[in-house]
Amino acid sequence: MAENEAMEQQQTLPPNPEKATLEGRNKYLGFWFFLGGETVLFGSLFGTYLGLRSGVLDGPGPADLFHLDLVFIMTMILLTSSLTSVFAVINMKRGNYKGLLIWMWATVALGVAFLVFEIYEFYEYYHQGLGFSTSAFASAFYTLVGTHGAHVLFGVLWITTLLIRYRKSGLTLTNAPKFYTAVLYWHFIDVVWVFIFTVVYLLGIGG
Amino acid sequence: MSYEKAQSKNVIWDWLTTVDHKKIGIMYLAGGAFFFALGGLEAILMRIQLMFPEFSFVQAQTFNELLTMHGTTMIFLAAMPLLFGFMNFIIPLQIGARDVAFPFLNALGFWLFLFGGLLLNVSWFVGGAPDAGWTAYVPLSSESPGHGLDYYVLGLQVGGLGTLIGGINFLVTIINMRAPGMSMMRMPLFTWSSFVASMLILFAFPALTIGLLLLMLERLFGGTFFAVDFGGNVIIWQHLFWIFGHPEVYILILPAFGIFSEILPTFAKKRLFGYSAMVFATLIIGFLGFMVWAHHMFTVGMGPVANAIFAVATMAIAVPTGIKIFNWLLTLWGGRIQFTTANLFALGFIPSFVMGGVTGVMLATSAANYQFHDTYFVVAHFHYVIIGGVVLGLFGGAFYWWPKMFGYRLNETLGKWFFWLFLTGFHLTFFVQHFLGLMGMQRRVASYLGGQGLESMNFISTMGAFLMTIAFILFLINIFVSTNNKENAADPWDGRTLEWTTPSPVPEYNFAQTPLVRDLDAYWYEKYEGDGKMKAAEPLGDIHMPNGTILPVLISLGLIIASFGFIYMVIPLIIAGLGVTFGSMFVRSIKEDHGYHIPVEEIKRDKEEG
Amino acid sequence: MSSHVDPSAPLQGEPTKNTQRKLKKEMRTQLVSFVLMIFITSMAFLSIASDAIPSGFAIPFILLLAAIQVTLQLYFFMHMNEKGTAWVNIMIWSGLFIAVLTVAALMLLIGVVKY
Amino acid sequence: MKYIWRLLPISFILLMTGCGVENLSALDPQGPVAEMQYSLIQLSLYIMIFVMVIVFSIYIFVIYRFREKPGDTHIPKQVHGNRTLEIIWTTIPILLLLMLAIPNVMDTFTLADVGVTDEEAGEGEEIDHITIDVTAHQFWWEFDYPEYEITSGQEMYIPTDTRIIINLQSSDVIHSFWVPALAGKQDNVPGIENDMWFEAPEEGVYMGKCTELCGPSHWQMDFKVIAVDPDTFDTWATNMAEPPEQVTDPEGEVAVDGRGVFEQSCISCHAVGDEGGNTGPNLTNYGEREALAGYLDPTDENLEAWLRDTQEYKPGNEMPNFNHDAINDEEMEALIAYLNELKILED
Ligand code: HEA
Ligand code: HEA
Ligand code: HEC
Ligand code: CUA
Ligand SMILES: [Cu+2]
Repeated sequence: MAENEAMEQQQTLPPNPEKATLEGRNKYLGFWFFLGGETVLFGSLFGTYLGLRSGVLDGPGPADLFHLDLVFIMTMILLTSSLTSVFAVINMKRGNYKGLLIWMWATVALGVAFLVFEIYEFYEYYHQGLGFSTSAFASAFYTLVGTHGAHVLFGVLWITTLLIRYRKSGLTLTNAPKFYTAVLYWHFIDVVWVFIFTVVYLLGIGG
Repeated sequence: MSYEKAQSKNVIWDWLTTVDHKKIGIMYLAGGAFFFALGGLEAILMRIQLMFPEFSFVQAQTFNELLTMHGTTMIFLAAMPLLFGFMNFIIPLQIGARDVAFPFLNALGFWLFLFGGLLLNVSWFVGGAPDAGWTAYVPLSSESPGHGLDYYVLGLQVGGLGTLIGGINFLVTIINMRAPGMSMMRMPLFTWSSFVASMLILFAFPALTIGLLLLMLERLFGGTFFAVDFGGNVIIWQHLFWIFGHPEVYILILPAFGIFSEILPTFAKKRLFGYSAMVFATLIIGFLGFMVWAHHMFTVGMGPVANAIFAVATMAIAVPTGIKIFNWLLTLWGGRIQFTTANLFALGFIPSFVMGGVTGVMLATSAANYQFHDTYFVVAHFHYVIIGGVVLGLFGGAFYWWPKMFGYRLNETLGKWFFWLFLTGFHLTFFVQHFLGLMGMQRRVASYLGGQGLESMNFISTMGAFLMTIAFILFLINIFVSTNNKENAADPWDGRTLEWTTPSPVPEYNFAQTPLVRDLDAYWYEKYEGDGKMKAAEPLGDIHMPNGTILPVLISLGLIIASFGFIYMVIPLIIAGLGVTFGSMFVRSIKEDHGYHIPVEEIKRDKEEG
Repeated sequence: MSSHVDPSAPLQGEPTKNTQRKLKKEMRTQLVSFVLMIFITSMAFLSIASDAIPSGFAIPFILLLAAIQVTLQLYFFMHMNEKGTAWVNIMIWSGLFIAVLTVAALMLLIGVVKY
Repeated sequence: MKYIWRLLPISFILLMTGCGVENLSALDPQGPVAEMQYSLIQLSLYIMIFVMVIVFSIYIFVIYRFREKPGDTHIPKQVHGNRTLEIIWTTIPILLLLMLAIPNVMDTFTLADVGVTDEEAGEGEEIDHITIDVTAHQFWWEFDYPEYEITSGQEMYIPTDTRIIINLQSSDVIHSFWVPALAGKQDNVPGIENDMWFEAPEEGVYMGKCTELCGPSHWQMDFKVIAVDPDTFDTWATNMAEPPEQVTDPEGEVAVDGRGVFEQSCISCHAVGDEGGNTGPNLTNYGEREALAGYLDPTDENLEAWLRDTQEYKPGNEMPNFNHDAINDEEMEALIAYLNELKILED
């Protein structure tokens, strides 16, 4: 079946290398479904945050804390990293493995930059008196944004692992789906951030 | 790994490292059966305590632990894994696939479930099990002293992860791995309902994951989500729990519906009536399943508009469920009904489940629910749907598929005794509970006072539970005394679907050649329209198989170690556990493993022997 | 069938002309959607940061912008517009639907205000 | 065995009528709220019995008619389905459900509308409604009457034929307030206020229960709603606010000593009159309790056992055990005598 298809095209570059084998198609679909589940996961976190957002008590609230310009820069970083990962995939489909690696490294670098900003941000808030236990708002905020941050961290580690493991292998039928799903994951993280930026930060200041 | 090497492993290692969906299915069944007996034992202890008013067989605190662990165990560690066992074993066979989409993740899912379940039960031995009910409402749960609730949180988190993985695996398997000709609308109903159940898993479990995460942060890291004094809110937990919890009950019942949709046509010797209506109804139930969760919360004070909307939405589920009931009845209509044990369970299901379903609709009547809620009426409702639906389905499925899974048939006489005793015991136990509830007996009570008219019915209820226990023991005996019933195990019931085209026991590659499917009930079609054999969709050739691996066990083990670290806040343990887990994941990710091939000669030899 | 595929062998050769043309086009679309996203984000940012727009308008406006941006991500960056993504679309939209229900419930039905 | 299914709906009806103990059972409703709920239960039950009769009839017919007879090996016709039938069994349930859904929605709104009944009051009645704040504690009930500025523990006195508006709160975990014979339940949720209403047309003692798991002593968290005629209620309310002499200033030697013990050991948590803490139930009218701690017979033996060993009776409650070192036998006797004297209704 599927194997036979792959066999015909054995070593030549198919138009969608990530979906050229049954294994690749399974990974592709399975990963998307996982993202469907993640949507509900983040939905629950957003709901919790929105439900508890006014539970500030004596602690600092959104308007006291958020630095929109900092967050705006973070958003730009993440958006750009989405673009670099898109370039990586286009290079993959072109059969330009070097290009794939370079653009993926760029993505990782931007991811790390984002994390640095986030850690700085949390550090700042903590010193402005927003501890994890300060108020329900604080707990919900750190949990939502922190879970996103943990996703970014995991993405960085995952992609780095792939890049090191496959630094010399060239594009293969096994690693194409791996890179592709990693990129999907990365885009998804970006999607979530768009909402965090809007719902947490912009509405925190403006709403 | 070469084929020879793959053949020469010792038995225990073989099971620990297996990625074969059939072995994993059997392990799910074994694990689930163990936890079913455990949950049953807990139920019996509760029923003994409630046999007489103000009885002091167990203390109130112990009773609360029994009750929590009974509910949690039965739902998460018994019913769902047992269904997963059948799904794992049967789905690939029914769709003509050699394996599931992700054999490695499949194994991982099983080990996560098993270790999560064991972790939860460790709590009994280290100072007390969780005691806040299986729903773990905050703030009772977030402020519960001791570590019981921590075990609940982490045990369910680990097990839930396994379930989520399993759900995705089934979805992809069913979409991508069907044999040629097996369109979605030719899939057997068990596969269809498992597919919808897997969708529910995919979208319901993340809500539980977050609920548990919040509860863990609250209990172990000083979170204030549920702490009213800090601006927290306790209703959030209930929503998260029930956004998961209500779909969960359909996750349980849909595969059971699927099992009945296999058994009834087989033993009525008739095609399933209204196949497409059945599929459609299953999808509608799945969809509506997400719209009704707040019917568990009518009394928390959401307001009349919310209550009214959720009441009406809940009632709507009766419609697609009714479609299924009537289609089953019409499947039987005009058939030639054989009263095998498997079919007795299916036939016993119809009236039992309808009784449970209609009390569900009564509960959905929000204004009347203020009387029903949190009383034994609810307990009666859900045991009617769960035991009358899910458990009868599991037992029916066991008798139906046993020959395929284990290569021998269960004894029919013992089986029928088991059925009648169990059914009688079940109705005896739970029928009277409807009245107990309305007569003023709340649920989750460790005892009740005399002189309130509750004595005799509670006594009857306990007697029924004893009857169920006797019945269950008969079943266990049956498993061991029937092992010689080996003849005619490949297709004992004149089956209709693809799984019956394989030899029993099934070879590890399932199908020597992928079958070509030409109609719904593919095997029946070939039997009565063709030459009785499946057409092959491919020439005979080497078969690619995945390698076994110990990594799933290690990943799960790491999480358990880390969980202990979290529960007792031992940082090194957390680091070590997560190290094992992520280390194993790392190994998995960098070590490419392309499996091995079973040579075509080997397959030919099997074919001649079988 | 003695020869099995070696999945770890590097893929050789160039993509077909057709594919190359498509990729070139895709590259352009992606750049355009990126610029759009940057623009949208800046709009959202400005509408809050500048205080110029009344919040009664700004809130639905930035929510709309977020929705547009997410659609861009999903359909262009993540290729959900391609053929053969029916299941992907089903699952993602189901997930979004349930996420929206969840958010609405946790905002409205937590007992603070009775509906 | 199969015929048992036919008997079930009948036994259902037989068992439904007048089941359980008076003033506890939801099947023996008193007052408009419980009656409304009971009639909804009945309506739903009739619909369900109708559904069951239909399903069970087809079921029994099919099983009997199409069972495999010995020697029969025919292959039944492989029917695909039937559009008309599908439409029928989709439509009929929808209609049945509408019959239930419409009155349900109406009742849901009626019950939620606790209303301020000032308009109704215009017709000359003295009191048209009474508001009672119900605070649930692990594992006892506090009833505050803001209009009278009184507090009562474990027992809620209400006048008959008066709309009672209940505000529900909790001081710790979630509890739920249920008086089956008078009204269905609502939850006491910490941080959130819920309300409900009911009326009791008849005098009587109605049993109430906590229906949300709230800890080890959840099953004993019972209370009483005591409906008395409006005059008696007025007396009760006045005397609760300003207790008669025998309560605040008891005569008789035993009772006087008992008062001393009480002031020493108990008053930090229990109030009598307007003196004392509110960690525990208000004891101003303890001598008239229907039950001790909500569920025990209020005998002297039980009271002593309760005081000596509270944690045995209601594990996890806030009150400490008082052993012989804390209160010796003599003091105990005096204390009990004093507590029994705490009556406000009969002078
Ligand atoms: C397998 C599990 C399962 C299933 C299938 C169901 C099915 C249903 N459940 Fe149940 N339920 C539970 C498991 C299940 N439930 C559990 C575990 C709890 C308690 C959790 C806890 O608190 O611990 C619970 C609690 C529960 C409640 C909350 C009670 C409370 O706490 O106050 C409600 C309220 O609406 C409810 C309703 C329903 C309804 C309407 C259905 C419907 O799906 C039923 C539909 C079926 C039929 C109606 C019968 C067949 C139909 C016909 C023959 C057609 C004609 C019928 C009519 C016109 C009526 N359930
Ligand atoms: C799949 C779900 C499932 C199943 C199958 C059962 C099965 C049973 N349940 Fe279930 N039950 C729940 C799910 C389930 N329950 C849930 C979710 C709750 C709510 C919990 C909560 O409120 O939080 C609950 C609560 C609950 C209560 C209410 C407790 C309370 O509110 O105070 C009661 C009381 O009677 C009860 C009884 C029983 C009985 C008698 C069985 C019987 O059918 C059990 C039958 C099993 C056996 C008969 C096996 C016996 C085996 C042995 C005794 C060991 C023998 C072993 C060897 C020989 C090796 N259950
Ligand atoms: C630390 C607080 C505390 C102290 C001190 C205390 N109690 Fe209590 N008491 C309670 C609480 C709380 C309850 C409610 C227990 C329950 O039902 O859950 C209670 C219940 C009671 C009841 C039953 C009330 C009823 O309405 O039926 C009596 C009687 C009682 N206490 C008497 C006493 C006496 C007498 C003393 C002193 C010797 C005393 N208590 C000291 C807290 C206290
Ligand atoms: Cu209070 Cu149960
Ligand atoms: Cu439900």
